[in-house]
Amino acid sequence: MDSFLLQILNGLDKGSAYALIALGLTLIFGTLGVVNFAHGALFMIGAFCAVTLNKLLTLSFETVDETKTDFLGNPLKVETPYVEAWFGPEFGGALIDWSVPLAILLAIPVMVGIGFVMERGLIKHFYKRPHADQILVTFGLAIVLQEIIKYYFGANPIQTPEPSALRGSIDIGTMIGFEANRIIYPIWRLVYFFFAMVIIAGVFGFLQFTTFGMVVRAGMADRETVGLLGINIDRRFTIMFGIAAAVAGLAGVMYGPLNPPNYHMGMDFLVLSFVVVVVGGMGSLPGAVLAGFMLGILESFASTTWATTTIPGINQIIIYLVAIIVLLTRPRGLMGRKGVMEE
Amino acid sequence: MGILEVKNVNKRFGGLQALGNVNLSVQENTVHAIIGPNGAGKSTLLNCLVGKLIPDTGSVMFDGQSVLGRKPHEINQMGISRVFQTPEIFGDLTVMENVLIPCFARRDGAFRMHAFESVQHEKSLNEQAEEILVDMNMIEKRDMHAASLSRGDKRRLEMAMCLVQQPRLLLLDEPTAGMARADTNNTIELLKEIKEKRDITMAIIEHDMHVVFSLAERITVLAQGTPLVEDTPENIKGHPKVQEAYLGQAH
Amino acid sequence: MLGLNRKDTTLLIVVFLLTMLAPFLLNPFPADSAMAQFNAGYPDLMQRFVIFGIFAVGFNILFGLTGYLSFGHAAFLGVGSYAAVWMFKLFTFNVVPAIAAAVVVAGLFSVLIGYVSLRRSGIYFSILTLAFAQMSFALAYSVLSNPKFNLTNGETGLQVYADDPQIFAVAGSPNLPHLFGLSMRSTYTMDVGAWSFDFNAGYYLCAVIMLVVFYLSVRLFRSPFGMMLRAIKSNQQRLNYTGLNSRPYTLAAFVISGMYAGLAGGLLAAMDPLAGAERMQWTASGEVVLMTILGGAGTLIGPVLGAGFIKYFENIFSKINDNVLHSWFAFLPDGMEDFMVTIIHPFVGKGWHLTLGLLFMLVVIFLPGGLVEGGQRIARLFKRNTTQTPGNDPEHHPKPSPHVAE
Amino acid sequence: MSKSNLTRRGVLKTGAVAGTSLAVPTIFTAQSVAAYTNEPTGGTVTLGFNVPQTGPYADEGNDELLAQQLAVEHLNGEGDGGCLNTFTSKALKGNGILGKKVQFVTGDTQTKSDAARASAKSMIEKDGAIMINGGSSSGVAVAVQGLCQDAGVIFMAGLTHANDTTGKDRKANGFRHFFNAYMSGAALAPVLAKEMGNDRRAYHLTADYNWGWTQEESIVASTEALGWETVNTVKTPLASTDFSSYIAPVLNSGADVLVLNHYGGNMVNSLTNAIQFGLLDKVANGKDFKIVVPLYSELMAAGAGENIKGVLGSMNYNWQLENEGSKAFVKSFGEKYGKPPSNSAQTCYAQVLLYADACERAGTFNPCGVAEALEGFEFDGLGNGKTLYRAEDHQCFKDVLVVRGAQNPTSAYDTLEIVEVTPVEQVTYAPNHPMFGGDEATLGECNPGA
Repeated sequence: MDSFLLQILNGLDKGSAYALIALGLTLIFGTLGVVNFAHGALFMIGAFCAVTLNKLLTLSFETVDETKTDFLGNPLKVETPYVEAWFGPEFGGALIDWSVPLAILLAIPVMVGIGFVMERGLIKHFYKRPHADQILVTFGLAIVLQEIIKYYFGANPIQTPEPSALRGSIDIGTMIGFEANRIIYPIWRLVYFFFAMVIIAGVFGFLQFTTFGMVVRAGMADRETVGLLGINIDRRFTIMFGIAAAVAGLAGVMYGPLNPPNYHMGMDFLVLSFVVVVVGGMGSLPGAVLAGFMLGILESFASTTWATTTIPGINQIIIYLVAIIVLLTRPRGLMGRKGVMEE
Repeated sequence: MGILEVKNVNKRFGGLQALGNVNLSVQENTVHAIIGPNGAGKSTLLNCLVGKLIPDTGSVMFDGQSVLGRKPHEINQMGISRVFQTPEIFGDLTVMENVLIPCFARRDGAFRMHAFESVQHEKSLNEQAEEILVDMNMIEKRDMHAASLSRGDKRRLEMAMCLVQQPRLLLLDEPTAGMARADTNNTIELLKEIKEKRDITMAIIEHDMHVVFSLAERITVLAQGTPLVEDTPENIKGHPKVQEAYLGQAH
Repeated sequence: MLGLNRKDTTLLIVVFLLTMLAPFLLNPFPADSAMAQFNAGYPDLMQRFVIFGIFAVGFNILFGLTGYLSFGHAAFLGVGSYAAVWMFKLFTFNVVPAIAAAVVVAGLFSVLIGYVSLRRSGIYFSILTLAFAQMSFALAYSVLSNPKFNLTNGETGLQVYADDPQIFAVAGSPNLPHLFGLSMRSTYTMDVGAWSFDFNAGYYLCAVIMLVVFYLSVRLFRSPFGMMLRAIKSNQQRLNYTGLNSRPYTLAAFVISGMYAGLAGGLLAAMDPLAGAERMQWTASGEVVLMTILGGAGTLIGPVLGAGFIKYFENIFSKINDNVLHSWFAFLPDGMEDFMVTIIHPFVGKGWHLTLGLLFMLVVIFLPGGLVEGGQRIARLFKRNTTQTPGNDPEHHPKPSPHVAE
Repeated sequence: MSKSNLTRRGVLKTGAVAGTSLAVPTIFTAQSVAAYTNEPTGGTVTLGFNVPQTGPYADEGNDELLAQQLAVEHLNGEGDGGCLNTFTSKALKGNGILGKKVQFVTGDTQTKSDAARASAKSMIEKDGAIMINGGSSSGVAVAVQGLCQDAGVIFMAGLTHANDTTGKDRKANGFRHFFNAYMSGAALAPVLAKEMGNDRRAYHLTADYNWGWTQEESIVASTEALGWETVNTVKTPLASTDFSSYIAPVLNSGADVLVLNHYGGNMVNSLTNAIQFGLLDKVANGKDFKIVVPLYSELMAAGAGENIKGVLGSMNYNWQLENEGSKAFVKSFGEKYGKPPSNSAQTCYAQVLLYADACERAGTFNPCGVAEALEGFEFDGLGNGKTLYRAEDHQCFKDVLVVRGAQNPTSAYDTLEIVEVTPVEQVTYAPNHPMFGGDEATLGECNPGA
């Protein structure tokens, strides 16, 4: 029972990342009809926003400490971050400590900006081109983006710790009547889950309750009609692209403390998030969220010892197996509208 | 006994009765028009005939054989060709290739693995294809991209593709929809010409009365998924029920 | 000639000359010059050019003609390689049974995957093939290499060990892949002045096979079957209403291209008897998509060009390190030299991925028809005023000339 | 090979017609003219450095490349000479190898067997490399070693830790300076017993491929010999990026030690996840919970950051070693590149010098001569202390370091501290050890390629 609950938690947590990436992906597909292979790269860039902010805050000046020596036997150069010198070690230290959540503030404008530039500068010219061309050009872009990141940050993963107040784990089990040490879960993973829920709720609320969202939803359903009403749907779609990029970026920012960011993390998630989108139904926002959580949970259960001893290797192939089964039995996905890219 | 016999066909989409108890009999070598206002179920009926939809109940017999449950390509192989509302052609292929494909389909059936033969060495098929292009006045456009043709030429090409198969029944889905008057008249002339040259059965779905009365020998009027009357054009013209169906709401 | 029209015959002759003279053409620079870095005429790379050319030509039969974008073709290449190495292990180092087995096994495997995947089209088809290929990769990399049932030897790759049975091995034949005794690795180096040219048995075997399968693909493009496949890409609905069943056509195309991939995989193993699971990864499938589109999907020669282009990049640009850069710009003043090296450094050597990514984007944006379109545009520039261009792609849309006896 | 001669005559004729001279065919052919593959004829000799330059191990590859460049400088008598001054063999004079100036070419393995073989072949066939050095995974090492055996050049493996490289896949033309999974287990076991006791219960997470399995096998064997119990061994897919679902059940399993048989990005993530779940703060079976990472590297430590504090593991070399060779190397490397060398850098550096030295002592570049000179060679002064290249399997035997994540590092470079230097006797095993292919494993014949 307790291990069951633990894997549900793990699934929700994995699912949060899948759902956020897939949400943006399906939003772009639903509004613009574009298959964006660079979406994983946007997630990665988000994570590197956190890395960059951390690097900026820890920019340091050097003072020589004569009492100690470095590895070559020379006097050790001690580095003091400017922020600590300017704002005092206490506030400066706190700024550095909280750099990941603070990076959200940096990531939103950066990601929206990247989204705008991408849409206006590149994607726009591909609306009428075949899906294969869209895939290829965005795939090329993904390679370029990740190589740029690699050039500046290296190939090695970069530790981006969560604020120390949110480090460690809490014993959820004792709260709901289990023995101690049965259900222990990291605080930041819970934070990530709630953060994801807030973002998802925000996107849905935005689309549901604002006029802007209504126009976009109408545009997703029938672009031409909305265009005929004299509404500049293109500009709104550009903004939607920015929002989708921001969602992927925010998913990345907060993901850093879970697993240290590296330049290829976007590619690692790319195939998976496409599976999520397809299983949920191309262009269906609730479908993407549902499928994200569902696949996260399935993946978690497939990795239990029980599952791997029953079917060896199931943890390696579960995602693809689900994708194949869903596509063959219900091609429009779990919640896709009938007729959208069906057959 | 007609070449096409539709008996008691019903089709529902959710709560909507698209077709209710449709009966229809198309006689060989006639032009039979099916008319009705928008939403009368004309296209649904047509889709049931070509295998795109399967009726909930009823039977559709073509030349004594049921077409129900057969795939579109099987129904075509039985001798039914279809012309679409907007011409469906192979845009990336040349005009000649567009016409050659039905020639191959007619000779070789639904599938043949002729991967290492040459199209050009099929002398008799090439002749057939050229013949139909000459017939349709398109021979000088044989090497053009089909996509670059004018709309009228696309229509003629689609017609040619259907005719070269020598179908026993040609289904036309609003062949003049969206056309200017002059184009419409050209199409009517084209169809008349075809009718005169070949012994062919045609079923036309149309809501343009002008077209219908210029061509049809028999007319079935559909309204809200059910046939109202079936008669000759002369009788239909003055029929009160037809007037009502077309102008019903005005009264 | 050979049942082809004049234009195709010319193309075939050009390809024949290019492949046969490749050792000269790819080594244009003297062996000791600074430009020798750009020479590509050594056996391994020449083999790769033609093998991946075969792979891309096969992929083009599916993607270029029917428009079905498979993201799992590398699986067939990998299966072909495994089949070939198993033939080496069990029977003999002779490459003939190995290549045959590679084609057959890949063909069977593609029947299986194609039959299921082709129930869907569009992006769903792509995702299905991707899922199958990723499953194959995961199974090959770890699940099927466990000590109890070691079919693939996992990470290390399947290879031939001294204690393998090789029951039909002929005494005295080379202990490496060979064609009735002629080792795939025997190479003759001809030095002409400062130049040096390699003639490798393996390369010529691959080249001959490529010419054969290229010829077959030309025939296929010009056949009624090829016409039907193009019709599927153009308008599947019309094809169905014309009495043709598109499913067996697409399946046949899928299996043929799977067999081409298997052949490529078998040849890879024949040139180098090792089969690794990475060959099946989705990025490897992506690579053949890139090759085909880069060269020009749906054209005859495009995929071969694309394959050559990408392999050239992977093998030549990745080797340009700072040392080499410095030696190139040594003639400049020191400051200038360092400046030039700094500018170029991010794009070569370990940065070759960046250049490749940029090139893809440029080609897709500006040359949707790939390199072939680029070539045509250049050609058009030269004869702008002399001939009227009909504005269509002559590769893709042959003009039938039935009255001309050939 | 009479057939070859026949064909060669054909080529001769062509050459004669063209009115040109015909040089000897060299690569991969059975020709009597060249004594061995890529015999250097001019005033230079070319070494091939095959390291990952793209992909997740690119930084490690870059480190290896830096070290190899340094080695070439030292061989050519540039720089401060580095370990040439401390090396016990004095055959190297700083005038290149056998009087020929050393040049090098580089290739990108992409950490893929296929790509690694392609780049190695390119260096051998095109650039005339006489040996191949480097690499960053066991799959690549075994694949390239096989290629070099067939091609007739010497292969010095880079970072490869799986037993198979000098076990069942050992080759006459291949040598390994790095240690292996068995040695990790043998070196770690006594330290583990000392620090954690003899009645621990271990839970293994293992990367689901060849190297992971061999490491798990080695560690399980050596810890069980101590009296430890293995609670569970769980295989994790290589492509995993998040290990939470594998870490979560650990605490409830009754285990009190977690062994992470992961490398690179896998290890960084699984360790990060384990710390997040607070495993190190927990008490299980009345003992403090512990984590062991049998194979450490500096880059992994950097990636895992603070999470490695107190976590035990083993290494091939660490720059903090206090012997003369190590000091000379760290000084040379540090002054040139501004950072201390990693253990893969030291491995590749030492291998280049060793290869060069063997050529000098053998008096030839012929791989068979070089191999003979390396077999059974004992030396000191390259950083690892006293070292033996065993003739039977071409594995090198030297002390193994047990290290621990430092509690209070003073800089980015001393995040790992040396706990113990396990003497070589303790990690030595028989060449026909069952984990190394048993009696069936053979080096085969040395292949000079000509």
